Amino acid sequence: MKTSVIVFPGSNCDRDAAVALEAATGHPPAMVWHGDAELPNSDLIVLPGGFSYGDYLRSGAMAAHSPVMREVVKRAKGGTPVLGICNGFQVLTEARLLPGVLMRNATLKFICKDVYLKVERSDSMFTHRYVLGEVVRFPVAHKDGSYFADEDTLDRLEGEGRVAFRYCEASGAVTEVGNPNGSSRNIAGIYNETGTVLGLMPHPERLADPALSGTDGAKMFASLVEALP
Amino acid sequence: MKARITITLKQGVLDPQGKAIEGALHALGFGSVGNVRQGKYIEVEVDESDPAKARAAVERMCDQLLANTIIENYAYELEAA
Amino acid sequence: MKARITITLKQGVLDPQGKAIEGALHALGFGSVGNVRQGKYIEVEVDESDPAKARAAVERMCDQLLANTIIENYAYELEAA
Amino acid sequence: MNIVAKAARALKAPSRDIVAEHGLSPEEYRRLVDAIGREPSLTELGIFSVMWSEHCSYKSSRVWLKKLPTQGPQVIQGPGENAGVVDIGDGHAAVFKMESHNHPSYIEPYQGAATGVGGIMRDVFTMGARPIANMNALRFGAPDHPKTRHLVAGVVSGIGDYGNCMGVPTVGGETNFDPRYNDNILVNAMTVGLVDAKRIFRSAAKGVGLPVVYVGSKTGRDGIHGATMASAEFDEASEEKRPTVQVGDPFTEKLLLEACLELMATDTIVAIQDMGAAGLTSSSVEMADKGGVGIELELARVPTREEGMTAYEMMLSESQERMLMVLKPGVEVQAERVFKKWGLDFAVIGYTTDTGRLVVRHAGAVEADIPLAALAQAAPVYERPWTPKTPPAALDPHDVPAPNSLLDCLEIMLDSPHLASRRWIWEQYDHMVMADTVQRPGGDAAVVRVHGTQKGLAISCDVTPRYCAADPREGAKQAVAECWRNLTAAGADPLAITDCLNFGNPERPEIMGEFVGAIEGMAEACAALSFPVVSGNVSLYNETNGAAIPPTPAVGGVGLIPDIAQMATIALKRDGNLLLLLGAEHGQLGQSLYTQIMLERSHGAPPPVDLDTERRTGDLVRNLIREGAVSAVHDVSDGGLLVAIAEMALAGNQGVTLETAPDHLPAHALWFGEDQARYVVEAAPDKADAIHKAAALAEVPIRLLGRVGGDAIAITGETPLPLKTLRAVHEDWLPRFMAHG
Ligand SMILES: Nc1ncnc2c1ncn2[C@@H]1O[C@H](COP(=O)(O)OP(=O)(O)O)[C@@H](O)[C@H]1O
Ligand SMILES: [Mg+2]
Repeated sequence: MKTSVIVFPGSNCDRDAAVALEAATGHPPAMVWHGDAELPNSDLIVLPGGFSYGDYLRSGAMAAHSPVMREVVKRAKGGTPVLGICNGFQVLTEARLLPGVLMRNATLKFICKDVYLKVERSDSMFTHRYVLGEVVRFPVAHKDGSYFADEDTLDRLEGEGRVAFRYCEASGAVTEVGNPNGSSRNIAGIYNETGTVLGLMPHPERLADPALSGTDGAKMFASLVEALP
Repeated sequence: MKARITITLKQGVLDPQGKAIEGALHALGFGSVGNVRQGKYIEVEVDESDPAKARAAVERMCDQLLANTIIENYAYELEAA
Repeated sequence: MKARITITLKQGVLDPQGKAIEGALHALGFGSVGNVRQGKYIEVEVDESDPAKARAAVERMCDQLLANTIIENYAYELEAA
Repeated sequence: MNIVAKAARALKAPSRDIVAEHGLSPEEYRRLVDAIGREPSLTELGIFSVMWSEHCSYKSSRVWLKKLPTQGPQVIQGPGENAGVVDIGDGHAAVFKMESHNHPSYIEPYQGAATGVGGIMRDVFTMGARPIANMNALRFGAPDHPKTRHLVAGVVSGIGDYGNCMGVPTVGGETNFDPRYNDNILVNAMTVGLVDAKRIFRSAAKGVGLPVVYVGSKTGRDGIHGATMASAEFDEASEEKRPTVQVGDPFTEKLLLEACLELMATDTIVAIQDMGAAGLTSSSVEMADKGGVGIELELARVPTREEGMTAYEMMLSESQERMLMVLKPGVEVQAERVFKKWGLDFAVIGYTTDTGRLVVRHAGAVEADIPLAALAQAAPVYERPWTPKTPPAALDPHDVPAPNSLLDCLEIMLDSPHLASRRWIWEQYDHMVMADTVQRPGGDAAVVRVHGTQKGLAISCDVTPRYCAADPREGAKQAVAECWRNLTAAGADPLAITDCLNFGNPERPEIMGEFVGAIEGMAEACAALSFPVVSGNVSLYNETNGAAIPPTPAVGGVGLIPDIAQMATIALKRDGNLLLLLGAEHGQLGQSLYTQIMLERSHGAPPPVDLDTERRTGDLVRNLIREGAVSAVHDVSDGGLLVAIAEMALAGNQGVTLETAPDHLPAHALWFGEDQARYVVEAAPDKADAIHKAAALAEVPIRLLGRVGGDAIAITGETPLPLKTLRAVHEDWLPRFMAHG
């Protein structure tokens, strides 16, 4: 399985993503510099977390316009799976590969902690190793993670089964208490229409190693390895 | 020419920053303020003396990058630099 | 009355955001833009019909909270709400 | 009128006013004139003023700093470079340093703290290391002081935003509230980096005719005279100095980090030095002086972001995110390519020479021509008069009133600013990025894994200012000992420390006495614990209108855990396990949090530190951790034994039932005394024998404290205190305080 990690100026979870990918696939991913118009053939493209362009102006906005993103958009539209984590999710929305936007957290503060997520789909290439409705623990680390879309879009996302994860309490209850950032309808991650593009704010790559006090994130990479060639 | 661009959240989009500022103003004793909204202000110099062309350029910049039109509106003024 | 306040960095204060936006605009093909500066825009409704009083209130808000007068300047316009 | 405008009017010989505004005494000015044999130009005066400022020259502290032990088999680089370096085996080395950004953070907390973090990270990556962890040691004023909340909010978000954007985890720190910091908060930041021990970069520019290269951000008029500001006592007029605030640009620093590391992987750099306080001046002077060469700069080549900058302004600017390098000849193009790729400025601005002089030209005119020896070796060094402090007498615990209920008292203490959870702070810091944080904030030491290995670096920042205020010597000893203990409690071999010595005005003999006492105490502890100082920073003049801060010698320590599988945490693990105390009990309530919180007074001598006992006890605990004999470990510090137990219970979400305490001391002295050299450990019952034997062998007293289990803390004769109740108050204090703004 060939994977690529896109590196923007200011990306800082690129190495973390590479480590998790290598652990899952057995091969190091190609690290692709944002300025390169060439994107190697990939079975999976990962947009990592970080502060591309300092998150200045709006998180992800400037990265969404870098040369390599034109190619990423093309590949994504051609069916290549794309995983956007945290800043990568922000880039995907700014590039309009996913609907909605990620706004400043309701607390207005950066928030770094483990949160609970409810797995809303277990039949996607990203999540089939999870059980439907399972509660998993992933870390979040962001200041702009409050998912916002208009009501119609939210209804459509729900109707089409495109909500990937929702923030919840340890018990699985999807409540305001379990929502760390004020996201609409507790949405933590969403798919595109074809289920081949996933954007999520929490960091699966940060809990993919037993030494890091949990491995709930590893199942996402394992799912991908199984689903992809 | 110089463009002064203001970018504001659309009506109906939640503005936690504006709300927080409003709360802080109330706490400071400005009890009578309301409807506080926060946006962005951007100044850009465009090397273009034809106002129509400058306007077109500024609008393209806003649409493509400066504003996220899903949630934001923009307005601008031009002046000779 | 409604106040439209723009807050800008003082002359000489580094504006990392403006610098980065300028770079991004260049990369997008807006080669002729320069001197990009980013600031804040805040709208506040003041329950005060006397312009002089409203003005005094807005200035106090800016000085005390809205602007960081160590590094920022502010300007505002008032209009009947 | 500001200094620059005034100075620009001055002709050749600066007036007495201008000399004074540059922070030079008449005596120092005479020394300057002697050193160069004539009156200085304005640019030269500016250069001397920063080089001879307290901040750059360490003129009041230098003679004393020499007393600190700096050697050891693990030390690769001691004080004198941008950061210290210690060997951590397998060809790896840890690079670390701590620095203050106190005055800027008081003036503009967000930018002040942010640029402090940016500065200390540059110190570490200048050495060729990738920063892998940040720490921060914060002292704020009283919670009820009108400025405190604003300062806490600004400092914490400034530190967070900078480190978060850089992608370096901020893994721990410490936070105090004390009215004596009302007008002088302390913001000390520490960075730890990782480097290949064979590829360490230093600042000595050896070699003549080599290109001097400027990289990073453009130069603006930021913080001109920041370095002299940081060394000047505050007064009402300091408002005027406000424009000296600098704005941080973490995005550019991230690019600078990656670009520098990329270039460092090639064989092109002779010397490198970040432009920190006193920017171009101190970086060029230090590189040339250390390399024993001269340096010639052409300022017209310096990338600037403002029009019409003068030589004076360029030499004194403190614009952030800049570096100066001396390259091997002929590699300029290769180097430039790297910096252009990262979108950074790159300019050859001068050459090294064999003249031993700093020559600064600006568009043809010579603006400065100074022998380097005059700036460096001829800098003033003072042996300031000092009076030792007489420590208060020890407090007899029998004279200290008892509380009605120990558990009520515990609840009140954990609900106080001094012991409340710092979660509100560390959750604003990305403490997990880089995916190697194997022990997150909340314990005794943070632990970050050495990437790709099983080794871990334990890191802790410590000092107890109220001890230092009562007895600087014993307090400084305690700071070193507590740091050593925190590393030990995680299972690490303590390696070395960095320090940040925050004091008042050294021209006052009683302040100088505090400084001397603290140095002596630190030196003694470092020597006894084989815990040398490899880097550090001195921040003096932390006083406002004659009121000084308590002496605050902050210590940042690094230790090595050979295998993170053998790391200890403070969280209790299992029902039925035993809780044991290792270490002797004396019931020391002098300067304790018990007296401060419950009786609202601080008196008596701080707990004495017996370094031999520290070492023996710590070595025992570390061995027990490595042998797998204990399942949780926490040292006893602020608040004493019951507080330590409660923190372990909360961390593990496991209750405890405590045995009746021995009655040779009053119960509150046993449970809240702050005796040093103690650890609480959790162990499975079948390990108890072995632990007792090991303790006997090490001559360390041991006592069974109780048993793990249930969901409350239970003491004979009192209503058990549910963990839920305790957690609520412990977690709630700081968010509640910050919300009521
Ligand atoms: N400013 C801060 N930033 C990050 N972590 C902090 C800060 N202040 C305190 N902490 C964390 O809170 C915990 C408790 O701190 P402290 O009581 O000083 O520990 P100790 O007594 O073991 O030295 C530690 O894990 C420490 O790292
Ligand atoms: Mg401790």
